[in-house]
Amino acid sequence: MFDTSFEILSNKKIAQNTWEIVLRGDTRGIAPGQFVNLRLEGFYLRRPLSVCDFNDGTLTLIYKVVGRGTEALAALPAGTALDVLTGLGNGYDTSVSGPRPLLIGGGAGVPPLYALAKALIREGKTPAVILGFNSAGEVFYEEEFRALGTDPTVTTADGSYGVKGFVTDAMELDYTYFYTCGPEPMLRAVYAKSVTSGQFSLEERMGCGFGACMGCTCKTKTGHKRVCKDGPVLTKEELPW
Amino acid sequence: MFDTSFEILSNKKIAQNTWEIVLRGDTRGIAPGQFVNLRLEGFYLRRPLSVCDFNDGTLTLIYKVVGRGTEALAALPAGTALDVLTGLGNGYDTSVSGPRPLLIGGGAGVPPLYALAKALIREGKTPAVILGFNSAGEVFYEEEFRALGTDPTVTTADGSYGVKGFVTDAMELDYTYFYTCGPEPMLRAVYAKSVTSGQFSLEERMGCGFGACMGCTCKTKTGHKRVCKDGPVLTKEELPW
Amino acid sequence: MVNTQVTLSGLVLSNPVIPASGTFGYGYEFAQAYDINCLGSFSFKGTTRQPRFGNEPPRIAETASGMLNAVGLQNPGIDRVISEELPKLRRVFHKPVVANISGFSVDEYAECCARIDREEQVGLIEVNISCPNVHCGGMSFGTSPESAAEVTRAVKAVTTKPVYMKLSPNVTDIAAIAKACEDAGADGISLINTLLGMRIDLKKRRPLLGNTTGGLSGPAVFPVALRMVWQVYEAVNIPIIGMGGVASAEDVIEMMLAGATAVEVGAANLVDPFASKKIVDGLPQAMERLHIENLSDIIGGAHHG
Amino acid sequence: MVNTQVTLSGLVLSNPVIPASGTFGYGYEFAQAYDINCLGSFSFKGTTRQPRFGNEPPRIAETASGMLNAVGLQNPGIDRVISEELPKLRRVFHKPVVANISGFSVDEYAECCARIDREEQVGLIEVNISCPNVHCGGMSFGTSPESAAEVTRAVKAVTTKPVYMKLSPNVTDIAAIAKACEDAGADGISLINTLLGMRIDLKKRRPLLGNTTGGLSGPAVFPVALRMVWQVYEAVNIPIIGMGGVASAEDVIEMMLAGATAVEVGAANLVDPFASKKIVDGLPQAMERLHIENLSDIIGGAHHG
Repeated sequence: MFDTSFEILSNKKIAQNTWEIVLRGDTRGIAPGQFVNLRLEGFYLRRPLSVCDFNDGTLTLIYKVVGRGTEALAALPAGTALDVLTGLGNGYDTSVSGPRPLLIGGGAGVPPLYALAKALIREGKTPAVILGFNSAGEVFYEEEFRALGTDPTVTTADGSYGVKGFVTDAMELDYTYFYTCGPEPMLRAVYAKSVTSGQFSLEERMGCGFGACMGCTCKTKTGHKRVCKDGPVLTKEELPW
Repeated sequence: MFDTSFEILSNKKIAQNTWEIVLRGDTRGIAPGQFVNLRLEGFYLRRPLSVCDFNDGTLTLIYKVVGRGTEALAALPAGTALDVLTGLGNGYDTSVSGPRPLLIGGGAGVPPLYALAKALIREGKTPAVILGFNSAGEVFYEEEFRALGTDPTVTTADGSYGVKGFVTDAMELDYTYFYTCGPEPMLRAVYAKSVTSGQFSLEERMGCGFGACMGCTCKTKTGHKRVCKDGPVLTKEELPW
Repeated sequence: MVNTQVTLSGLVLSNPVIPASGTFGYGYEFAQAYDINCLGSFSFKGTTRQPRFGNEPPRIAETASGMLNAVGLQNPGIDRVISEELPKLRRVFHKPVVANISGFSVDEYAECCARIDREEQVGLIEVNISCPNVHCGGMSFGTSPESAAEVTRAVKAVTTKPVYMKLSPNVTDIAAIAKACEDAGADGISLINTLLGMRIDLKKRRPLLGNTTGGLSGPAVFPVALRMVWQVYEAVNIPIIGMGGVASAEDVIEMMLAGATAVEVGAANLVDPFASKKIVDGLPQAMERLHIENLSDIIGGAHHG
Repeated sequence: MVNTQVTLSGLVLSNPVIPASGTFGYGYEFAQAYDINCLGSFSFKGTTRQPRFGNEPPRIAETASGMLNAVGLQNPGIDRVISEELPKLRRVFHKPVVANISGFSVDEYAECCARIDREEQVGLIEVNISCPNVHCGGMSFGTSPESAAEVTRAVKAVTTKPVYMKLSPNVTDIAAIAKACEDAGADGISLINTLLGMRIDLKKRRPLLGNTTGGLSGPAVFPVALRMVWQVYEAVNIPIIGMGGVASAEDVIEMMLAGATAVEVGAANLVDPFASKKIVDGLPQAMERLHIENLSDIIGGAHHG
């Protein structure tokens, strides 16, 4: 855990209600599947956002504007300094992926899979990617995934873009392992349809984000886990679904 | 009462703990002796500041940095937008001043006398000015008063600048009326020593600043008065001292 | 077109927004800023039998997302309210007003309520048994079910208009006190008054307020107010006027979902004189965003989901 | 050189800053961020006889200048706290710790306190009779003087270390409950626990927390906490640990002026993991600015000014 000051380089809308913010600062100790926790002036609790991309000096996050906090975040101009806790949570374990892992993201669950895809490719693996959205206006990062050399399948619930249906409708693939992030109903559907082991990135309302307050505890087959500290990534074997 | 947005043109230290802020915006309905009420991000109550100077498009305020609120105000850079309620309170009545009014300001009570001096001079009167401070480092606006054509007497309690002593030690003057603003002990001393009628600008912790909450009521010979609405300027005859 | 109308014991309000007693004077200061007839109603400054100066200064202190006040029921007394304030008010406000009455004895409550009940402008009487800033009386009537019921019975015996008892949050069991008021004949419950708080002046090392303690209001108390409205809604079958830290149209909706039929706006008026108007103006848009057609449909809606 | 040392019933603390139970776990997460031995002490996660999962999610909601939590005493149970947590804690924290104990019956309080009393690392026992987030027990013991006294007597009968009763602010008369604890033998009083509050999810039209209500903490409650510390200081002659919304060295000083001998820091740890350390580090400078040489000199200082 590091408490760092980042500077906003850019903060722009990239799809319906969806914003991408690029920050400059110390990115040491950040890993795919982890999250960072932003302090916003005028709001008491921090806002946890999953890591979408990072390199030596920049960090990219993607967020949905869903309430007053994210509205305030979307209004911040470039140059603003942000107090950010980094290095939070257990990220994805890429060592168990096998050669052809499947990455399944839904809506606001897409971003962490981007950093993961980069890491897997760096390790010489060939990830397949399924990105699910409600409708065409919400689709983002298809091109970015393509630029990595993957061939993402995009699904939309209303069929306005790509394959009509849910991510599970596109899961008829040959894969060695899977990684997924998205709303819980989607995660449960992926769980039910999956034929290999895999890793799930969970979401829960958090107090602190670093394991102190027990605000985000969930039940697993191996005991109570704090989504923020023991997760957000849990394995298929741990989930009591 | 107007609710207006002002933009900070400059915000700089002019003496020990003392800052001058110049704002650009709609100054209609602002009069000498009145105050404005500033909203500061992160603070629930507004900060009332007396009007130091104003013209068609700019407003000058002077404030002491005494706590977290004024510290935050002092940190605001030029260009910042401020939500300001203007046109608050009853200002000085210049019609009763006679030809040679005396203006007596102490510390943070000096600023409203500047706009008043300008108004009196515009009316063809010859104000005499006494400005009291604790010590040399706190002295401000002596030159500004001089530039108006007045010849201010500056007193310091420790004698480090000007006349050693309190403003009342410099009150041996021939005057037709007086106007004063400063800490209550000073106002009471002026009251005791004055030989003419005069007007006092009072200070009290305020809730709203526009007469609604009764948070700043004081007792006078003519009933209960709200410092923010019936004041801040009260006449010598009203004060029960 | 959304419908913002609500009804309090037969009194129809065009919208549920009511500036709270003590934050709106007798209306004139605000009438100078905007046409206050856009409001559902407003609750005037707490009135007692005798004129009162209130407490020694300072009476106001700032807190995180809130403020303390220890005004102590400054008011001109019921005689002048009836002879001077109400006629002046009539010129700027043309709807029934909520008359907020305080007292220091059961008799005083009854006498003042009986007198204000006869005034045509008054639509509803709000009986403040919860002022934290006066000694002997005020809040003490609101801290036990028995004394709350006693005041309720005395006032109901001498009035014809709806009587709403305004309760203190500084109690262990707000629902029991509300229930006692209902059983004693109250037409409705108004809550919450302020939470008792204090601040200390670090330099002087003395309490900041002249009265030592004061009443906390502002967004800081909203979650406590909401919880108490929720609890009272579960305990009684009479309407509730909810208040405590309301600052937006969304807050009004949240209060109504918890069980409020109408909502008072307090401290927000003091930091933004246009706050109540902005809330009224913002309601239709907030309702559309939340798919609410008739505002009165959502009263207590969060209890049965 | 200023002196920040204070003494709680014979337990000497190098400074009055104690992270509050439930916001500091058993210390490890913070020990990874900084050396927690800079703290006066810390109060570990409320411990019960049986392991507890706590309440269903969501357990956290945001409010203006504060937060609601409805964790519901999640903890591994007294057996594992003694066998696993305390040995782990010993490696990162070398001072006496405050053991926070909760229960659902007088027997359970007594049994857990008796067992934790025997642990060498424990310097003081904080008996939580005020958790608002558990049903049957918890807060109900803290809402009447009689039951508070009963728990106090039972715990005192089986312990040797200082026993501090942690009180709920959700009561009409906090001073009476504190006095009852003192009369029953308590060595000190710890207050305030959280204020009961709630929020509603406007889109779902249902309470936001899984437990419906939760405990409000953060700067929003500071003025209420300060007032209650003030009142309890006037009522009892035993030391007070003050808490509720403390976020700065100045807040610590304000709490001490109101009557606290030591001060717990709660929610601030959750929004800034370094908050308690920053407060410890900031104390000497704040003391110098306010001309305080010995911090213990100002305890209750605002009462006699």
